[in-house]
Amino acid sequence: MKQTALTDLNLLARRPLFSGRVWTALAVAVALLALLPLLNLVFPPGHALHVSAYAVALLGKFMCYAMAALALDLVWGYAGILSLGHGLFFALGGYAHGMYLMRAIGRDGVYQSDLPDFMVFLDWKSYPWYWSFTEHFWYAMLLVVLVPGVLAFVFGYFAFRSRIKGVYFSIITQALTFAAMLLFFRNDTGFGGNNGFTDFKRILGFDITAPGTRAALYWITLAALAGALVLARLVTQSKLGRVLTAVRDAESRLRFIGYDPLGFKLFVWTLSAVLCGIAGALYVPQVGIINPSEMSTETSIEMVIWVATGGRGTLIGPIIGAGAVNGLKTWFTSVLPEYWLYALGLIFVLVTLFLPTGIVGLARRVAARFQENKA
Amino acid sequence: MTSTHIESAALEGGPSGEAGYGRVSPKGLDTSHGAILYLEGITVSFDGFKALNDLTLDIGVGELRCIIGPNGAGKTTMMDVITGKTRPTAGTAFFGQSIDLTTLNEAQIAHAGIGRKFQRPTVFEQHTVFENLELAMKTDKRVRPTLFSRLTGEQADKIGETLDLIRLRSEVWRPAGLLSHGQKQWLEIGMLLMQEPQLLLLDEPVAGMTDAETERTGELLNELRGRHSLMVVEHDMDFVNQIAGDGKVTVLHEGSVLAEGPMSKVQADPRVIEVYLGR
Amino acid sequence: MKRRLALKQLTAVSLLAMTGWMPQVLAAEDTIKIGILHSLSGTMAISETSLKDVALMTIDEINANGGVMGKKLEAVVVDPASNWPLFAEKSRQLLSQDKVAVVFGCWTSVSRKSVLPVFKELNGLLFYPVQYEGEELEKNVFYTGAAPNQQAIPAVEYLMSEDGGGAKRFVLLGTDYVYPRTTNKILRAFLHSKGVKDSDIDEVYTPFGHSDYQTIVANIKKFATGGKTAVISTINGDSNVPFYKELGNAGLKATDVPVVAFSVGEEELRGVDTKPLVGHLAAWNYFQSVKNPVNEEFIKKWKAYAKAKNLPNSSTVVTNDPMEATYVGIHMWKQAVEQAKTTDVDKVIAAMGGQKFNAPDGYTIEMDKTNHHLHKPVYIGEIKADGQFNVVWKSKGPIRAQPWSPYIPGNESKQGL
Amino acid sequence: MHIAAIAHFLRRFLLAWLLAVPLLTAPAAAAGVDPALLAPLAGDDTDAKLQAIAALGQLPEPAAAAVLQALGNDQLYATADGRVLIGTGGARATDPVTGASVDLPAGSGTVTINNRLRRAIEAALAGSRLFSDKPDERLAAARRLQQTGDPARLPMLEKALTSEKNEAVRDALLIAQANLELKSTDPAKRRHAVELLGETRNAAFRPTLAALTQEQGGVYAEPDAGVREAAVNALKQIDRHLATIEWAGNLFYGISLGSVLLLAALGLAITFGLMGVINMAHGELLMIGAYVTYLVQTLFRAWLPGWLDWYVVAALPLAFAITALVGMALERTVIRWLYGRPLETLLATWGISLMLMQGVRTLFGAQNVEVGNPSWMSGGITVLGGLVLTYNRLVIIGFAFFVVFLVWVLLNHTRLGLFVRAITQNRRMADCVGVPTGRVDMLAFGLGSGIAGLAGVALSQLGNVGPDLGRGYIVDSFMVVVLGGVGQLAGTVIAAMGLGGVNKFLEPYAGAVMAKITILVLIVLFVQKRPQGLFAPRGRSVE
Repeated sequence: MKQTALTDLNLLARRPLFSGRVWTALAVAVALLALLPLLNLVFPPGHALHVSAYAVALLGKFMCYAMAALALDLVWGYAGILSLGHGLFFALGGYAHGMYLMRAIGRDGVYQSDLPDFMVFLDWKSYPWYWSFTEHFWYAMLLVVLVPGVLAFVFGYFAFRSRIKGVYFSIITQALTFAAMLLFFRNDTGFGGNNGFTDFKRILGFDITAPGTRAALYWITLAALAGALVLARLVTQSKLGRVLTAVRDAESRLRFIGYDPLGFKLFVWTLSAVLCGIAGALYVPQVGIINPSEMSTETSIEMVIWVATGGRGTLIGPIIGAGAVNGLKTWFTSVLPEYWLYALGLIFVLVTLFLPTGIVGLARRVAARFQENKA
Repeated sequence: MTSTHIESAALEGGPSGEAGYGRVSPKGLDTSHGAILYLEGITVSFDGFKALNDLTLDIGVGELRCIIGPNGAGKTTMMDVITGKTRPTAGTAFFGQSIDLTTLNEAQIAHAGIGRKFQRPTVFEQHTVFENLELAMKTDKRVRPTLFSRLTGEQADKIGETLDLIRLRSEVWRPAGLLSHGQKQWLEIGMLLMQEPQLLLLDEPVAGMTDAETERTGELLNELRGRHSLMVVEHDMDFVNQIAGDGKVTVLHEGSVLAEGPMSKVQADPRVIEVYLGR
Repeated sequence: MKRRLALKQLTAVSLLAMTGWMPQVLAAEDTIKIGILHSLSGTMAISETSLKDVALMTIDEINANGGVMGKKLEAVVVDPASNWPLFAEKSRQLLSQDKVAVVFGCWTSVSRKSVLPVFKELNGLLFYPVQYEGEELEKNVFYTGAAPNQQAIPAVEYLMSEDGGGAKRFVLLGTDYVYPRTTNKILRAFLHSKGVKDSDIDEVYTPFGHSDYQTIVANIKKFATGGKTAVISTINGDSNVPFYKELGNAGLKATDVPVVAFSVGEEELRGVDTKPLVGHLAAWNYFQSVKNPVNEEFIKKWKAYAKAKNLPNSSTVVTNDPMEATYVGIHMWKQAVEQAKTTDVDKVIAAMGGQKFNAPDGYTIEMDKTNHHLHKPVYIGEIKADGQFNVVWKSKGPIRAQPWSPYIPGNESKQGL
Repeated sequence: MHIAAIAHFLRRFLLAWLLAVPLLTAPAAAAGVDPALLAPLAGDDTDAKLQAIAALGQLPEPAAAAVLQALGNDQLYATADGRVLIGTGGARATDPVTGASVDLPAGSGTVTINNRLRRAIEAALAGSRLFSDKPDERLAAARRLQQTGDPARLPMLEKALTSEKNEAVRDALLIAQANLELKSTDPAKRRHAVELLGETRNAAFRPTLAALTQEQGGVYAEPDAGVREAAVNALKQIDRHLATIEWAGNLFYGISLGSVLLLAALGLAITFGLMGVINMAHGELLMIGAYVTYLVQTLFRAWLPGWLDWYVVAALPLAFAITALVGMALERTVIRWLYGRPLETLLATWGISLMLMQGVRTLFGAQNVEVGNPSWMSGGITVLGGLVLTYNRLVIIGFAFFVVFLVWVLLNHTRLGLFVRAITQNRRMADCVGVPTGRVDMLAFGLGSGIAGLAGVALSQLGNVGPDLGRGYIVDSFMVVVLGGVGQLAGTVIAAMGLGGVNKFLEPYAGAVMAKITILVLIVLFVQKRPQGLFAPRGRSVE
């Protein structure tokens, strides 16, 4: 009898990636989202089922934010590493893609030069070395993954090796990001200074403002987001995921049972940075501009707030949080432009005080209440 | 049977440095001289204050050694040194004949075969009892293998055995945070056993336990005696009497060994009485 | 299981939040919507807030006089929060959701650049009221601020003149972004053409929000020992206060080293203790101190409006160049619409060229027929102790804008515009 | 009602004071000035004005000087009929011709001047002031004359030298004379002049001296070789001195920047360093302090114009009190629920900072508000003949260290400090031994905030007072605290000074932007080496 007991122990230990219900929920959500651009393309404006291009563009943007939030949740929610520097990875991904988009403008710029306009007015005669090959889309995509990844790996390796934890880590990530922002603000750095990259014309030959291209970008973003969610879930459900939460809860204990946290932290930190970079890369063509303000302290902190609002350590939460917070922001800035900061600020305070587990946590509590009432 | 352990340790340790950050794989533990741990002339000083002062001590294979001593005698610091949390200012610490503990980090030492239980029970409160044991289980603990690891049948069996040993089978799916104090203590011991260490360091294993629990823990340790070498730091004299039997007891005082020998002899030692029992 | 459901509901709800609640300011039939796209929060709020208010004032004024083509104007105010992507998003919202006929907004070059693609894509109409670096000419934009040749170059000419102190050496001091960069590039070329050697030009840039000017002021002093020196400042609004404070306290008087600024107007001086600044200069196309009935009327209206709406510090409000440019822009748009008898963007753009308006700057200024820029007079003023400007030089009548500066290589072909 | 009574008195006092002004200034213009000289001033021809000013400068009458002064202060009025009057406040004026006090006729406006005229006026006034009976006025005049290259002034200088007794003024005059004698025909005189100018080591003479060494196609600007040689030496002297000045300058700038950072970070060193609250609203507390200063200044302008110079001093306690209250309010309502969850405090305080900023925008407008330096904080002293140490920065350096001392005393020599340190080390234990943690937390947070308020007062004397004043300092403040080592007062001081110094010594070479970037990167690297900051507490850490 003991034997059987043990095997079912083993069976019980294996958990599905998502429960059937969640799978369906996700499927429905994805389908709904995927439908919107179609509604926009198929039905004429004014039609009851028409969805405005504005709404689609907005959602596309939010999904990029959601992906960044998801990435942040991996490190913060699971490994307990709070990064105030994810804006940097986001922006780097964006810039990497932006370099390609700038090259794709070709001679359609103001000065009909092969160089981007900002280089022309700096009197540069040729591309600096770090721009080489960026005319190739595949290479740009490579950079999108490598630049944030490598930076994160190197930075993370040293930071984690010297066991920088908690607040200290947060603050040096902030320092790093701030430094990067100043660097990119310099015109001499060669990334367009404060103006950054903008006025893109085409991507892979397609007109970047064409509704079709927009829809395509939107779908790619949606796919990437869904993919990222599944990937993140896979990681967090694995034994490695449990090690990460152990790092979060009792790192020193983990050492004494023979794990070296360095590698695990580094893995999830780099993974997160890469996801964030991809989000940034998807963001740029849809928004049409990337500039150093994406690296500002504010941006990175806002990302943290999306995660907190949605519920850290839940993966789905950050996605909801990013949508909710940005939705509110968009809404407030139009309906109460003078006072929206009060509203937003208040929400942040209330969330931290009364929803430590975020929207998802709230939902779970509510659901639990229901069940009790039923029982 | 120790040897089989060593074999498996060698196998599962894997080639060092493969994951990019050097992990030692013990080439079998050389305990030819019959001792598993040598501390020699260990000194640790924090800004002048000597927490350990020229401490010399060794523990035999399969021995159960009790360490007693008043607060601030340096018991915990000694464990910190052995487990690589604190680097000694001077002195050498060897695990077996060959492994120099002062050069390894916590994870490497744990991997080499030393398990430690803390004064305050520290388990992963968010994880279930099962997960706690699973995490502690002796296996390749580098990143990639961990990412792709699936639980095998015999691993599950091993967890099951430990569950029975520490009497937590009924709690197997509960988050460790919800366990009682005593249960946590046992879970932590259970985690040590999952590591299959050759040397266990137990820091006040019965602190805050009910008499029944203490009783049970004593039995548990006695079962372990011989299978593993144990070093138990304890205040509770009755408990020490219960487990020490005629084994050696070491009295620490102000960072160095004050007396050593069977409990009866130690208790008779006037200096010991003065600094410790005399209170 | 309930929990899962709740999750699903949440997803749905947040979807709603994103799509459903988009602001739908229901358009009453008899109104024309006007978008106002100025930052009311964030770093640029300092400068842009007052433009929002002037625009609202102007709209009230027009409505009071019967609106446009018998329709009332309805302002749609949004806050892009000094966040460039948000600028793009908001302009898209204004054009495609709120269906505004025209947008008045932006201050920084980057905000303009970020919205341009949107305006081109949706064929919207933007009025940009701030002096800028030029090197741009978009069909969908009308520039009611100064191009470099309507501000920077006359100022430098003045500094070199005997009245201006006959400066021989120049410190080009600016915040590191596109407007100062381009302006200084143009000025350097211009100075060369006047025979000034590179050794007599010192170009210095500071980061945004730079607040410690000790070293820079010291360097200016050092540089000034090399001969009669003037500073040409394109420092961005917020850094001016620490700069001038340092300058004043370091004892660099306008009589020794005059500073001419292109981004410092009455509004900025409200935030500075002007006593040490007396005699330093600014070049604009309008000063509150310009004497003419239209301007007095304009100032009166503004003060009254500020009091009526009791804006903060309504007692001390001032007018400045971008505010005037906003005012002029809205009125010219109104005229164009009435001439075109429609708010259709293309027709209005066609009608804009050649519009004339009797502006507070004391001239009946004209929108150029081809280049979307205003012909503007240039004034150079010295700061007075009361924070107003004492006009010490003015151009002979309005000057035509050269968005493509002839001093930038490659623009030769564009001089026709 | 007390207030009202005081206010009433003050208003009357102020009124009387205003009435007195004309009476004081009227005698300034006694005997008449030739109207023919004044006429051009009313006109538009700049050159004519310049001549008139020069001529007036030569006149001995005080009335002439009075006219020039009035012209310099925008107090000179031109009537419609082309007469010139000296405005004396209100609608009254004195006629420089008759010296009579008259009403300002309608349609008369101030005579506008530009920098060129201003220069001329100063020079002209200098001429007459050379013979003033106040030595400091004479000295100033002599210094002013050192800058003119107009040989016509030589005779006047010689005249002044014959009568001058005061040593300082004499030297100044000699230098002015030397400067003009460079154009003398006698090489010996020129040489002596050059050497004299070299002695001054004053950079102002560099151009003139450099001009002497100029050489074009074998033809030297200065024919005499000896003089040239002397000029070269003089230039060497000056340059060597300039180098010293630059070095000293960087040092001073570094210290003063450091003291600013220190002030900004000190409050945080308590709230973050000791209490572990990541207070993102810290910057906004600075801002509130600055706005309090602004309010106090406004009040003084309205009620105590006589004491305006001391408004800053009055602002200090008020700023401290108000920000401290705000801080305590925050602590009680929000932060106290978040102890032990530092990262959550970050989010909440961020929200708070948003609200505070917008609050200020609603109350005071988005624009900056004007906060002036009191006279004793304006200008600066010149040391080493060239380096200006501005008073406001000097004061702030002193103030910074005063505040540090204050905090040190509070933390190490008061019960509160004892409690705070106890809680920092072990909250639970402190609680057990009966430390009223709740109250102490509130007070400590209040203290931190109050200090931020004090810093705000100081910052208002250097830069913007606007809604986002705080944002500029928040990152730097955290850098300082982290670098210094959490909970280490000494560390904070050294970190601040270090950052300031490094920054300022880098800036001349790297430029402002790169300097800042380098600093940040250095910090990141440093924290790798010393994760606990400069002064990390060591020992058996509790895990």
